[in-house]
Amino acid sequence: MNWLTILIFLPILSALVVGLLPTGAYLKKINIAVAGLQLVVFSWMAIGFSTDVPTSSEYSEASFQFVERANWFELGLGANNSLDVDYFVAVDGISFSLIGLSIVILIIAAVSSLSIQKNIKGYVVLFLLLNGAIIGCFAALDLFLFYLFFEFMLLPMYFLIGIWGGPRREYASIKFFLYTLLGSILILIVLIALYSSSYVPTGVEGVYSHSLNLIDLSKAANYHVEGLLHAEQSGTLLGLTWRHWAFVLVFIGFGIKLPMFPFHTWLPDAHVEAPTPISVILAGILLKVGGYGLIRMGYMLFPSEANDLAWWVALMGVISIIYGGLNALGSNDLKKLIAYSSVGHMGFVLLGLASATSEGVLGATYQMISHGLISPMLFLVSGVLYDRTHNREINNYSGLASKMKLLTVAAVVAFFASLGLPMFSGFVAELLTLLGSFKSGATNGLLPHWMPVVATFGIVISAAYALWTIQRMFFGPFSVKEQSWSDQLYDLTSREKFMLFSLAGLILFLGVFPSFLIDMLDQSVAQLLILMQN
Amino acid sequence: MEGIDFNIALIHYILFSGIIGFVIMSVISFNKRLLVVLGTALALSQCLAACWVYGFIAQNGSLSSSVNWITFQSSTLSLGYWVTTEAALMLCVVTLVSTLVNLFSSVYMGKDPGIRRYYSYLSFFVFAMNGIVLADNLLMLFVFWELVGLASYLLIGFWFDKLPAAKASMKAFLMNKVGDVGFLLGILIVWSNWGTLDLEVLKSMDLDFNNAAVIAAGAMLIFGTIGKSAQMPLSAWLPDAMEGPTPVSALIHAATMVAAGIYLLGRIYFMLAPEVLVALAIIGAVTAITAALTATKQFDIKKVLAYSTISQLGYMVMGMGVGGYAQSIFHLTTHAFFKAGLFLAAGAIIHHLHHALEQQKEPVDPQDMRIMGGLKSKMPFTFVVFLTCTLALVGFPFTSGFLSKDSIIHQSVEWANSHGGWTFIIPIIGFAVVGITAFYMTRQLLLVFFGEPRHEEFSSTTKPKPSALSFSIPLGILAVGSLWFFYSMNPFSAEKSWLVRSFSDANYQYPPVSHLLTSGIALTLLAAGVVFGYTRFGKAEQGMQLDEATTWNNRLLRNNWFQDKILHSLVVGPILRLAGLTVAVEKKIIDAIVNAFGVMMVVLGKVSNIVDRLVVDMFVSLSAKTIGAGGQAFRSLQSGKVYLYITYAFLILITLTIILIY
Amino acid sequence: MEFTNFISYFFIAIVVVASSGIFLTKNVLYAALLLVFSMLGLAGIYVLLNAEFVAVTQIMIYVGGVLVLVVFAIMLAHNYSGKPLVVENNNLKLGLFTVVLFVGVVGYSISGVHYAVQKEQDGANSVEAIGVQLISRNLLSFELIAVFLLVSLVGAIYFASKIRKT
Amino acid sequence: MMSLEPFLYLAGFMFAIGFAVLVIKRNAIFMLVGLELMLNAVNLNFVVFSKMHGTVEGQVVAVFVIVIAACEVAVGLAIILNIYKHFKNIDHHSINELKG
Amino acid sequence: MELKNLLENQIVLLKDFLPVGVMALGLVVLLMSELTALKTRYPNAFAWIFIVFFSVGPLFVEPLSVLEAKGSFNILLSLSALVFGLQNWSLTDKSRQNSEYYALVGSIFIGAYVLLNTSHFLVAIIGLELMSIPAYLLTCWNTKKSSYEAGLKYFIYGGFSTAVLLYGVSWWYGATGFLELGSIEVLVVALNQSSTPFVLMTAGCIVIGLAYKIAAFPMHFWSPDAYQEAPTPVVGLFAVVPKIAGFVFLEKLTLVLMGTTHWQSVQKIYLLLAVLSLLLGNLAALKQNKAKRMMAYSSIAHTGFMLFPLLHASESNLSYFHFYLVLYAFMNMALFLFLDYYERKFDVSSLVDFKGLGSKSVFMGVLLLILLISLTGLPPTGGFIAKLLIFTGMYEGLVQSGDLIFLFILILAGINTVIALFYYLKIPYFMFMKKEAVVKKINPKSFLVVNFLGFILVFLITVSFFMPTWLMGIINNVNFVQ
Repeated sequence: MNWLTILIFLPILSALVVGLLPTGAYLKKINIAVAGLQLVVFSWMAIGFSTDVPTSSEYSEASFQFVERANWFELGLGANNSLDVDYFVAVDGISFSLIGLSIVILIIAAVSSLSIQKNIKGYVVLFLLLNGAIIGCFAALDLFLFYLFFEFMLLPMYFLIGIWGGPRREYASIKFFLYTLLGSILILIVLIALYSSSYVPTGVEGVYSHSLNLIDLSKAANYHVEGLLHAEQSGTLLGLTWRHWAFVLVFIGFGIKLPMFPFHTWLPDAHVEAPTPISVILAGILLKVGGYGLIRMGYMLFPSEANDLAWWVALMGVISIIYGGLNALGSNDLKKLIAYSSVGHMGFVLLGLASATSEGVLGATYQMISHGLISPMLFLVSGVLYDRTHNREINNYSGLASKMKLLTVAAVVAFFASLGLPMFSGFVAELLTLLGSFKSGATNGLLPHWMPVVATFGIVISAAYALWTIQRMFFGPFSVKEQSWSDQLYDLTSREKFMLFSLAGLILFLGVFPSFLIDMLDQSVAQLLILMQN
Repeated sequence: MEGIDFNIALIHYILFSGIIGFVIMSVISFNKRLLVVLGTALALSQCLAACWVYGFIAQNGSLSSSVNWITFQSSTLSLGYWVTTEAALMLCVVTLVSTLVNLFSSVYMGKDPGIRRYYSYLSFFVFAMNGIVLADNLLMLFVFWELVGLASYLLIGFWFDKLPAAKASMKAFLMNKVGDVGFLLGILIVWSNWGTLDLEVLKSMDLDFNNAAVIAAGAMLIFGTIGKSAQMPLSAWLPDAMEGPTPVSALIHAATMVAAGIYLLGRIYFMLAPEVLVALAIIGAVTAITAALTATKQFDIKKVLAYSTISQLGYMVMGMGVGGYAQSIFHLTTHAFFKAGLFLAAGAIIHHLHHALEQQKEPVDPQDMRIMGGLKSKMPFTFVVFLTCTLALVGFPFTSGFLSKDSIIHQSVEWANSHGGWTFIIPIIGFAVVGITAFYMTRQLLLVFFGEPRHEEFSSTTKPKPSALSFSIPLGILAVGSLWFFYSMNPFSAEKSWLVRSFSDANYQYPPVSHLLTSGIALTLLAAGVVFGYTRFGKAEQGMQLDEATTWNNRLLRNNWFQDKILHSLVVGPILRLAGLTVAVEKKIIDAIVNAFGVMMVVLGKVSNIVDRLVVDMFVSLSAKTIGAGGQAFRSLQSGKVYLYITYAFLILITLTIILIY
Repeated sequence: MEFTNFISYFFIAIVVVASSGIFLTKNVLYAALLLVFSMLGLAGIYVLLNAEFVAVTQIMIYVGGVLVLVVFAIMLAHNYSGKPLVVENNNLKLGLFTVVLFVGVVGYSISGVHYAVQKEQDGANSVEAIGVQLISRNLLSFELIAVFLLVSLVGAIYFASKIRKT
Repeated sequence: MMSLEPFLYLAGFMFAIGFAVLVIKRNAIFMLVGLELMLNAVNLNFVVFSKMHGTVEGQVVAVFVIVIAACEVAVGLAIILNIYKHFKNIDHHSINELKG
Repeated sequence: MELKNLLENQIVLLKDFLPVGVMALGLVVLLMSELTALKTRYPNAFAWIFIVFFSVGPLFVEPLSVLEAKGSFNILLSLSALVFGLQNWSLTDKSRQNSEYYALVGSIFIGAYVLLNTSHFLVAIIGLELMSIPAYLLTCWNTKKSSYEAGLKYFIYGGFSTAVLLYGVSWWYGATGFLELGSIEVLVVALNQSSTPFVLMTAGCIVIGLAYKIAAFPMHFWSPDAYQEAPTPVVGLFAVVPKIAGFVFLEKLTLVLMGTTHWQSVQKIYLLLAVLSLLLGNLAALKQNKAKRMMAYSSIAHTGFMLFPLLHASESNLSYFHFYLVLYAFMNMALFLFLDYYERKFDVSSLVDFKGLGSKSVFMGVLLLILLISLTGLPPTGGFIAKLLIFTGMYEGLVQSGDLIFLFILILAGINTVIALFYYLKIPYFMFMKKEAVVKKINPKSFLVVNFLGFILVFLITVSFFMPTWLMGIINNVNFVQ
């Protein structure tokens, strides 16, 4: 039995089982147990995972591991063509590390959702469905399966924010659902264009079939001559060939998910209103799905178009960095500040990807994982405060250090990691991204030099808002808006300590010994770059 | 050879003992006595190891080893050591001063509840500082550069419950961060052009200076120095850093951290193009003169010393700029000793005043010189140490300061001779700074030690209890350290000093111009400064009124050339306003534009209303059938009257057929 | 042939006058009666086009059945309401505009029509031909129309019973 | 053979008048009358074309249309009289409670 | 004597309309049973008779060979008849206990069956009428003032569009001389000779008549009122049966029209109908607060969606069209089943009444949620596959004809999906996210049959996502045009 399939369907099946069980607090323990089991399976897979897969000129099944391929269905479309979709699940360096990240974050979120009191059974079922969808999304290599899991994440998220969220939760959840759905519609159009113009030779001579398999689609040979997405297709609309339009649609579709500058307005609302465990998952994993999708569908299928439009992708990244930073500086709600910091940090991912140099793309993937650890820690810090006093205004607190020592340590570690202090993983990611994007100016001339320079200003801004927040909230004499809070502000409970300091440990480990993760990412990034460079 | 592996092991020990100390002291809660002993012992062991390594390096040249940190397809980023003589020397200086500070703060911080946190931060700082000294490539330099920034952030904000301390630590870190960003850009340029960050490799490439990339890289890298060593544009944070405990100021903001900037220049000296050096000279000179002038008007004992540090750092940067590579490093070493001595002496005074003022009701700032005076008799030993270190600082003969400062001045005169023209300003500023330094140091001496005690509290107390041993040992060592013989036998000629000769590029030779002429000018200026100081501050009260007068230059200098105001209005204010603007933009415009559905529906509602009214009213004066508000969209079509439905439907279809026919 | 032209124009005139009369009158009863005249005119035209059977069904079902029903309904309705029979126009302008537009379109498109073959009438008595057609080719529709009659009458009666229970 | 054009124009005219009555008059029964007129126009068309094509099919259709029209009137009147009972008048224009 | 052999070959022809005979027999039995006291002894007698004669009977009678040939939609009709019968199983409402109600519904099925299987205009018209007249009467079934008004509107609207349809058919007969849609080549030759405006007018009139039945844009005005006033099980029929029949006949008409040279302009009529009904349906549905009225507009939107494949009626597009039609039928049957359940159990009429019901009936609530997700067209449900196929059809239209209109449609359909999500989510939003303080009377009766039926339908829909081949297989081997 393929381990990946177990990882995906374990939570989904347990969701069904929990659905039948009577409601009760013990369900939350089951939730943690499932996530723990997944971690055991993952670590067992990690032992077997080989980090030096040979890179070849084209993607093939050999460049992936834990491959499981089963025929799902052939939908006969009229006489000659048929859409054959198969359950094709596999993992390479990037997706394996992202799965690892999501399992860790899911455990943390499961532990942190022990504080949920309202109808627990519904919560646990939705949580487990979300769990399965996330793992499935990262493991799927068949576009249909990927799209299924990509969309299947929206529904549980909608209800999780909508029912257990803060005061304006309905508005936030519907806005989240509509934005992401619009994004996924754009991706659906590209998906259809892909499989309509795909022309994969099946075993039988002369019989061709449409396929949605990522590996087949990444090879230029598998496209129908007249199909719009054929490499030499000359037809253009408003100056761009159809393949460029496909990349633009995929870029916008996933740009909405990875909050890119113009489409990010759903993130602050969703984060502010979502309960702590859910905003941990939203920040930790869901934003990475956008980045991962962009790598898989954007850069793997349309590499040359991606290079042509690299300038725009990087521009969007840089704007997101600056815009996110400035907004964070200006906002006085702690969760909104952290949300905007996420917009800023994910801007680096775009900058790294657009640079098409080995350091840049490596930096981008590393940033996805490091941000996946840092921003959940930040949200947990704000969650700790919110659980006690139900208020997130930064100006309402000052001098918390004297009352809550351990929280201050955690907050300082989290904020310094987010501004890219060297001992933490954020620094490695931002360093590699900047090295890559600057070097791309010199080597392949994709990005102008001023972009990484502006990005470094972004770093200063992120340092500014991080330190300003620490200074206003944690240091200085102790004074709180309402006196009633002062006795509620007890220090971290053991549960919170476990969550915060395990994350801090991971961030520190990835900061001091990055080679452990980079070796895993290195091969798959190299394989991607071979596609992008030729 | 057995020696190398042993020495590398020693270096490993020196570096990692700091971080291990940090972890142990912050996790395990020792009692106070054990903590102090452990901290000092750790520092001492590091110092001995450093001296051993220096001995080894002095004989058989530099030593280097490195390990791969990040490896990806084509290239690798590595971390390692490149221990040259300057590195070994700096190592000794850092570890020695940290030992003395550890010893000193055992009493100074004795009663402070957070002493455990204090000692762990100190040990973390030493670890970071050693990292900078040992780094063999720009990346490792940058990593420890920022860690030192973190250490100084933690230490300045040690008493975090005091708001000014918290604000000062944030300001320090942010201004360092601005400098670091420049440093990072330099690294980016180096990496993208030459593909490696390793200093030895870069040095062996002997890059030619008229290549634009080299100049750009040099220009960016010196930004790091400007940030860390508080040079002119970014020097506002050092005076505020005095909020931290005095031993911290002694260690970090006098001897080691601020010197890191100079050390960085030393490390990348081979890369610095002539234009960059000229820039350095100018920046150094400007900083020196402005800081010195500000120091003349300060009343807080530590602020005076802080500004004097900035001025001396300006001196060293100027030294580097004018080509005096070895002299600057020499001055850096000597400065570390006597400035640390001055700070620790000030610390002793503050500690003593603190005791005395304990019983005072209304809070009096123990650091304010205006309440001091006549301490000569109260604290004779501290007075002697303070005096010797002041002499060294001012550059009085028979002191280390004289040797190192004059060598820099010689070098600047030499440099001005060779470049001619406007460059003579630099030595002139050099000489002026010597005079001003003499003036403000004598002012400080007079205000603190001579004259009658101004505060009634001191006059009455009996002789203060003898200063603790842990005060006197560090002060003594530092005082001795600032005398001449420790460096070269002949008190008057710097080039014979063993230290200067041991530098790696041994071809340094003494500047030809008559050595005595420049020393003479310097000494006369020195004397003038002292005399002017004495005339002004002979009688303390009268001098003080002069300083407190609100003349324009007093205000200008007391507020450090209004740097804080300029900084706030030019940088901090606009960024905050911009942030406010983006938040407003976010709320109103972006949300509205991107929230397409609401807009689309309203627009469609409007459009269909207009069409509906136009079509219907044009022909039939309908009864007052009010059309619903915006959201009514097609509901208004659904008016309930059957005949209307049919006419609409038929009308639309007929118009369509007509359109299609044409 | 002169005579048939005259007769046909005569009948066309009757129908035109009657139907425009319906449009112009305000009284419902007059409208019903004018409808009778137009139906008779039409029956005449059918006879001219030797579709005698259709003419006869027209007169029997339409004039006899339907219009009697309509007149009966008018009487029944108005005695309930007590309101006058007169009815004003409504939506005149829009309606007229649409009608004029419709006539324009139909007129224009009629001119473009191309008729299929123009065969001579084979003289067989049309009634017998229709009978054969009903049984042979359109047997299905014949059965269906029976079901249709059944259902509509059942429905009509059911709702008629509802009127009584006031 | 006399030309059949005028009959087609007559049918068109009748259809238009039927539509006009249906749309303009304010009375439900007028609507029925309008409907009958339109259906008669259709019948005329069918008869004319069946003569033109020489087949009898047109006339069969005409007969069926007459039957359908009859049933429609029956059902229509049933509904109208019920409406009438509720609304106390027969003017369908003013019946517009169902909005939106 | 030729009369006798004429009769023989006609009987053969009639054989494939045997199920109509069975249904007609059903009608008679229903009306006769009114006389006997059957009603008093077992309350569900009429429902039983209905199911026997209208869903099981026709299938049973239909010879298997014919069934394969053109079976899928007939099966769909029988299924919807079965659903209707079961829906009225344990009915308490007195007014629906009489046989006229079932007779009228039965005749709708007869009309639909006829329209579905014929390609002769006259038979089609009679079928259309057979469906419409009972529909007018059923709309007034609740004998409330508003239901009569809705009935009258429906009647006048229906009469008008039948007249227009007949007018169009008469001109079609005039131009081609045939009433049979069977022989495409002959018709195409005849039509090509006439001028474009003429064909436009004729086709336009016929399409208006059919558009009325499938409630496309200009002719949809009756449907919101009728859906709101008619009894809910009947509304379930309104949304499914006439639409299937109307669409299939429209498809046969399109196959003929596509051959002619005038197709380019006739296609524009379809385009207008499709785009406007999609846009109107979605936008108007946003502002509704009555559940059934909102679902009326949503079914108008779906009609618009289903018209898209007819624009480029290639062979694959037609199979997408059938797939969507069948799935649409299942979804709407289930939808109105649920609305009926909620109406009878919690007396829900407007959206706000759904407040807090999520916790009351979790099982049905989750099923309704899955159904609404399928109506929107999100992945884990069959609705997604249907929407995906329609999008593919549009994409193929874009590729083959290169006409940018299809790109415009693709984007428009995408945006409408998002709008649709907005109003479909209103019901689960009220059900799960809002807490209701006091719930109106809860009908204690257990609705086991309805629940089970709902589960089966929703299960069918979700399965068709994971195994779409079984549904597509049945559709593909059905060729429609004899």
